[in-house]
Amino acid sequence: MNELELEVVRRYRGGPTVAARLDLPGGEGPVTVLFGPSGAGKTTVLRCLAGLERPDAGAIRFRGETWFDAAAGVDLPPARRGVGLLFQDHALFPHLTVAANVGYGVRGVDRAERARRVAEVAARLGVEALLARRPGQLSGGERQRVALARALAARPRLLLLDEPLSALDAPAREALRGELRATLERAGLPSIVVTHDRAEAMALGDRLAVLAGGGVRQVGPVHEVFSAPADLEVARVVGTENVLPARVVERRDGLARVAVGRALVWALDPGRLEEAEAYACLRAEDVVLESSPAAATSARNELAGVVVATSAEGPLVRVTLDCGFRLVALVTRDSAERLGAAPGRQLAALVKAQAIRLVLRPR
Amino acid sequence: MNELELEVVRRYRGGPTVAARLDLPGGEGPVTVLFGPSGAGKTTVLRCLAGLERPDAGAIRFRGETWFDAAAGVDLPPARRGVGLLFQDHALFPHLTVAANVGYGVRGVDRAERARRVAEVAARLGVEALLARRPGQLSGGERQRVALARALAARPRLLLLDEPLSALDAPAREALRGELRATLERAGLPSIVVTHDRAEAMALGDRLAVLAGGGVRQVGPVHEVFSAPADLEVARVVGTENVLPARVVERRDGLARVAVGRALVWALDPGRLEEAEAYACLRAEDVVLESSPAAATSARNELAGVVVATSAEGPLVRVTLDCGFRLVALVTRDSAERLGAAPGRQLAALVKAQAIRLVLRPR
Amino acid sequence: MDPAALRLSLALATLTTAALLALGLPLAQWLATSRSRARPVVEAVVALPLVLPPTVLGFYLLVAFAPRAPLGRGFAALLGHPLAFSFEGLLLASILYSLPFAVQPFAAALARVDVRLVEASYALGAGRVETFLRVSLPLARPGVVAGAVLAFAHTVGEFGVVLMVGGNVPGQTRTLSIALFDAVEQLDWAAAHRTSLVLLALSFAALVATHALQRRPPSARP
Amino acid sequence: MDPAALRLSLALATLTTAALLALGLPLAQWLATSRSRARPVVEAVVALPLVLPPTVLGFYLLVAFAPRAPLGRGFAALLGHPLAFSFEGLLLASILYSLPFAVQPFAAALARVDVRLVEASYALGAGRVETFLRVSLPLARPGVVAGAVLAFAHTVGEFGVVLMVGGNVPGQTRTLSIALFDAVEQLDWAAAHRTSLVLLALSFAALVATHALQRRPPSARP
Amino acid sequence: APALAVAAAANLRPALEELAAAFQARHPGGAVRATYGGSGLLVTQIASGAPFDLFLSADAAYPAELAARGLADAPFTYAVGELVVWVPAGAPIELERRGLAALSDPRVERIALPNPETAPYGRAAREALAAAGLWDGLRPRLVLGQSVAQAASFAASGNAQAAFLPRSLAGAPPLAQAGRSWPVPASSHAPILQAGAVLKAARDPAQARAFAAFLLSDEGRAVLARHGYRAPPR
Ligand SMILES: Nc1ncnc2c1ncn2[C@@H]1O[C@H](COP(=O)(O)OP(=O)(O)OP(=O)(O)O)[C@@H](O)[C@H]1O
Ligand SMILES: Nc1ncnc2c1ncn2[C@@H]1O[C@H](COP(=O)(O)OP(=O)(O)OP(=O)(O)O)[C@@H](O)[C@H]1O
Ligand code: MOO
Ligand SMILES: [Mg+2]
Ligand SMILES: [Mg+2]
Repeated sequence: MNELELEVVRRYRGGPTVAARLDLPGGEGPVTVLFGPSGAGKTTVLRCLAGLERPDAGAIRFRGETWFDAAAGVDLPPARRGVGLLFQDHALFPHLTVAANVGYGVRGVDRAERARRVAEVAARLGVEALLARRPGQLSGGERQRVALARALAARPRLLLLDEPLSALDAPAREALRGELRATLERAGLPSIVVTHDRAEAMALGDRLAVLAGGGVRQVGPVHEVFSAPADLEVARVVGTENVLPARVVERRDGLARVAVGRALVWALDPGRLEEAEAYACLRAEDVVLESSPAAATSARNELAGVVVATSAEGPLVRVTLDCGFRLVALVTRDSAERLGAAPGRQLAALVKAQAIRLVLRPR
Repeated sequence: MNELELEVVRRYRGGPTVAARLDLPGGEGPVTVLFGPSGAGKTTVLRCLAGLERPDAGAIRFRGETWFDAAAGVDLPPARRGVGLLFQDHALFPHLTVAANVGYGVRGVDRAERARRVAEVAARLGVEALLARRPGQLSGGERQRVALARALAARPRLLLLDEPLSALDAPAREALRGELRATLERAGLPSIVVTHDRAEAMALGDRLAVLAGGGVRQVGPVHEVFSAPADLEVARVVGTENVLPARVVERRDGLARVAVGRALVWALDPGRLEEAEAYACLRAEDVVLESSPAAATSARNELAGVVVATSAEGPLVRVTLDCGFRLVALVTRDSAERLGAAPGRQLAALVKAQAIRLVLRPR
Repeated sequence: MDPAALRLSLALATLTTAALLALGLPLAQWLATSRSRARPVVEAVVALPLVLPPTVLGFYLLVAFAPRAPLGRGFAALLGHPLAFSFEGLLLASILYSLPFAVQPFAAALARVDVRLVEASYALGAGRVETFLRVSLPLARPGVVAGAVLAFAHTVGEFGVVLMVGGNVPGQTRTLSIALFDAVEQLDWAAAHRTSLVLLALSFAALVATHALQRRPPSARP
Repeated sequence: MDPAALRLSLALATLTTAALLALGLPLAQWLATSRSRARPVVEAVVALPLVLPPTVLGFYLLVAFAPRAPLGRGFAALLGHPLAFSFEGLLLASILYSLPFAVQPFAAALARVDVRLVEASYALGAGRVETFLRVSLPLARPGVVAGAVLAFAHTVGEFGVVLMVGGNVPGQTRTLSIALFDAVEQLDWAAAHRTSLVLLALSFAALVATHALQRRPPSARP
Repeated sequence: APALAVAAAANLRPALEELAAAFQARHPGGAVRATYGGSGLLVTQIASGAPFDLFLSADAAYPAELAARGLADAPFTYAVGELVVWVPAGAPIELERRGLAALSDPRVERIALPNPETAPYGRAAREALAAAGLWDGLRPRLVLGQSVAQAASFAASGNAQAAFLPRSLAGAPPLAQAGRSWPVPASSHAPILQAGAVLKAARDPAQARAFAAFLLSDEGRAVLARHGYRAPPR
């Protein structure tokens, strides 16, 4: 049985209809990323899950518990679903201090314990210094962090995050991303995260669900969906990226040696690498193909592979190599001709260590 | 005389002090991007400019007109400044339709003209279909577009945009970015745009002002600030990127031949290239250095250059080449040694056409 | 049922409500947004008529309206007749008496209007007045309507003040509430029941209409 | 100045306000959020006491309180004494009479509470009651305080209804407003002025305090 | 000419309607417009400049007070009021046998009377009760109306089981049908001398004096007598 079974139809009067079907098995990692263009219905799906929006048809079941069933007339109130929701636009309580906001959902414990939990979560999200302020006195990014702290402090059974990091700047986003993943892992919380950001999807997600054109188009492990989009629409939404499950085996001089399949590649050591789990991401655009081993270059990685498929994509050719794992390169049509890139052809793939981003998955 | 002269100090009771000094000359392109980490005071600066926040000290002058002068006790009300402000969190009027929101700031014209202008701006921003709705019925991205339309329709003298595109997904952001730049250009409007996104900064900005640690650290042409950060803090904020003014000279097979300084390089043709102005962006991480011309590779561009400087950055070495223009490459220490990268050394820089992003600047 | 009294009461209530909208809204806006130290004091002054028994307020108005008093003299010169026991005197008394009933809900609603929206309006070139009319007022509408209905209804039902300064002059100051009281005092309960019923039916219809018109903001969602 | 009357008026106003908070807030919340078709009708019923002249309301209460009437009989059995001319009767009358003064500002303020914040509370595991107490109510505070002050003040000043159902029994139903009226009628204007002054000073102090305490949301910014 | 504005004590209502009609029959164009109220309220309004021509009080003190303040001409007494105790029909109160003492019956839970501080009939009732030694004992059961009319409503609505009222009201519909009256001995209280005065502010003092004279005429006295007033001493 799936942990979460959702099939909803929500018709907006004078607006579009959002339909989505999403079955999430339990156990194989808690975080599902909901990816999709603006207006696809991501927020609508989260709100239906939280019980804030009543679907016009369908059913939602979580761990065998029926939360909603249009046919049976079941509609569990939000408070009884135990869902944590981080709103896209924060919705902090303006009349409460940050501390009281964060502590709002902490119930069934005494004052001291509540204060302790608030302090702990606040520290984790770097908002300790703001606890005495009110939401009106926070910057955009600070508000988002506080909203996140508030959702986490309530220790929900299912966490729904609507673009949790979108108001942060890049460094803060990257720092918090790891924190968030760690928090989600630690809590063992099944979570659904809406994001527009690929790195965020990789850092946070175990599964990726692509929502487009009024329905869920593909669900699967993050790297699978990124590396093998089911159709053109999904490909357009997720972009072209090699996302390879990787394991760090050695670290030296600021570089990390990473096992990808049977190959070993060098990548920049992003630091904080106590945990060895990662995705090695490299954009297909960044893979340089060569007919023969090159002269001295600054490209640190050279992978031998066999072309297994080619397909034209506008002015480019998408060349899929088998290097022990599947590697996609995008080259110009002209280059592909010069290299004779056709199935069966042996080629070398050059990749600079700096072009491989390691997206960590703290455990 | 500068078009805009701003020097403000804003002390938040129980909060930090934001100090900023920003002089913007007129004439050399209208858009200034304000870049900086969360909490740096970007929103505060915009609000002081708009007259919504009263600085504790300082003065603001626009085209010789004094908007604020703490010493002289001058504080022009917002409505008399003719400033268009796009709020980070939209602030759409919930009681008005989208059409009425967009038309709100259109004054001094008759109904028909107002309707025409609303329709025109709505069409430009792709919100025509939403005109009859109310803000409560829009998705996050739709709301941001409507807010943008509302600010533009008022035809202000100075436009202030607080993260105008942050709620959009990547494709919409990219599409709107060009639109926005075009609109700003067409209106000849001096604008200040807050953004966290480098591509956005390049696409939109003529000047970049970096706000960090309580003050403005560097102001200059976008490519200059990106390519030559004044200090480490600025470098940390802007990231490492080669941003080269470029001109498209030829287009073939989905590729574009671009003149960068005296060199010609190939890049992907991003389409919509009627206008020839662009920045060619390539990350220092994407530049492969070779000691000698390589065998057949899929890297389309090979640029000869002389090393002019090297500097260590953690596990990497920053190699600055003179290829007729300044090009920065980031290579591992190991590679730099093997290549003998030291001032005076001749090297070849390999860059895939796909690694060069052309950020268009419609005129 | 006394048609002249009904007409009089409706005219009085309508004019009082109109005057309170004209005077009360700017006052309420000031109360809602000012950070002046004088605000709590002004707020209390506005609320005073509330705690004064209507007859006491009426008594003091009576004293002030007396032809010998400065206020009474001034108005008498202006109107050509004394203020007390005239429609104009009643109107003035009603405005004073209903002031807090209108201004307090106005101010409470205006104080809750999101500053961001007001600022957005300023930034779009609207001045204070325009912003008030196009943003604050529509957003505060439920409170404004509530205040206006309160003031109107309160004036229709007002008794103590009218008893004191009215003098029960038919067509001038004999309002429906006084006519009703008369019927009750005459122990003419049948007439009292009849008049009350008409009053009730009329008011009820008006109230239902007002509240039904009071359109809710469209299914707002986050 | 009659200290017993002052005590009585304050007790009556306090108990009335407390009862209106207890009964009026849930009612107001229902009015503010319900999408039921019955809402405008209920809203109008609540507003009715407003348009009824207090003496008419008082008259009907007098009829209903009579020992022969069902209501009067029921209460007499419950209290051991008749409802008319007793403090309990006055309390009941005051609650009815001030209901709209409290409920309308309550409902207007509650209707303006941002749905998102209510939803955020639900999502954080709070039920309807908790959300009401911890989110809606604090956010609607200006309106709730305004309504409570209105109800309190209105009860202190109430005259017509008290006149009808009170019977001027010292310590039971002889409120300050009745005592004042008596002084005026005796042409003892000096005593009337004195009592009014005390009432005014007391009310004014209370009002200033309330409004000053009515802390504004902290310099909220976008 | 505008109608004659008369400010009249509430107890006069039944009588004055008839008097006005008779007066108008005699003096074509002599319309009378009466405003009824507690004497205390009326005198307050007059003192504040209310546009009345003639004041008919329920006592002698208020008109004297107005005259003393220079607001009215010399007062005239137009009637002597009679105080009765009214009880609902069938009430087992043995007024006829026991007099005022019958009011001590515990079934009389509430006794209504006009406020003795402001209404002359109330003052008389207090004197009568005090004379009978009942005032202190009955005090907790007394409920006060602001005027005689209000005391009458307390009784008529059934909330008071007995009421001190002017005979003019108790003897008129609907109280006359709903109960019975027992006259309080005139000796137990000071006579209720009802006086009136033409006001200085009167717009048509001649007409006011004419109406005052009519009250004192034989025809006027006859009407007043029919409504339960005794004639004032000449
Ligand atoms: N109350 C409403 N009435 C009408 N249409 C609505 C309403 N709420 C949402 N919609 C529409 O439903 C669609 C889905 O909205 P939703 O907010 O779920 O999108 P989203 O995927 O979260 O978008 P974004 O990334 O911009 O936040 C949008 O087209 C939106 O305009
Ligand atoms: N009303 C206030 N009271 C106290 N501190 C405030 C207030 N408003 C803003 N601040 C603080 O001032 C600093 C600058 O805020 P500002 O909103 O200008 O930052 P920002 O650069 O726009 O950040 P972001 O990118 O997160 O939107 C922040 O540290 C914020 O906490
Ligand atoms: O007629 Mo009176 O003055 O109410 O007793
Ligand atoms: Mg959304
Ligand atoms: Mg900001």
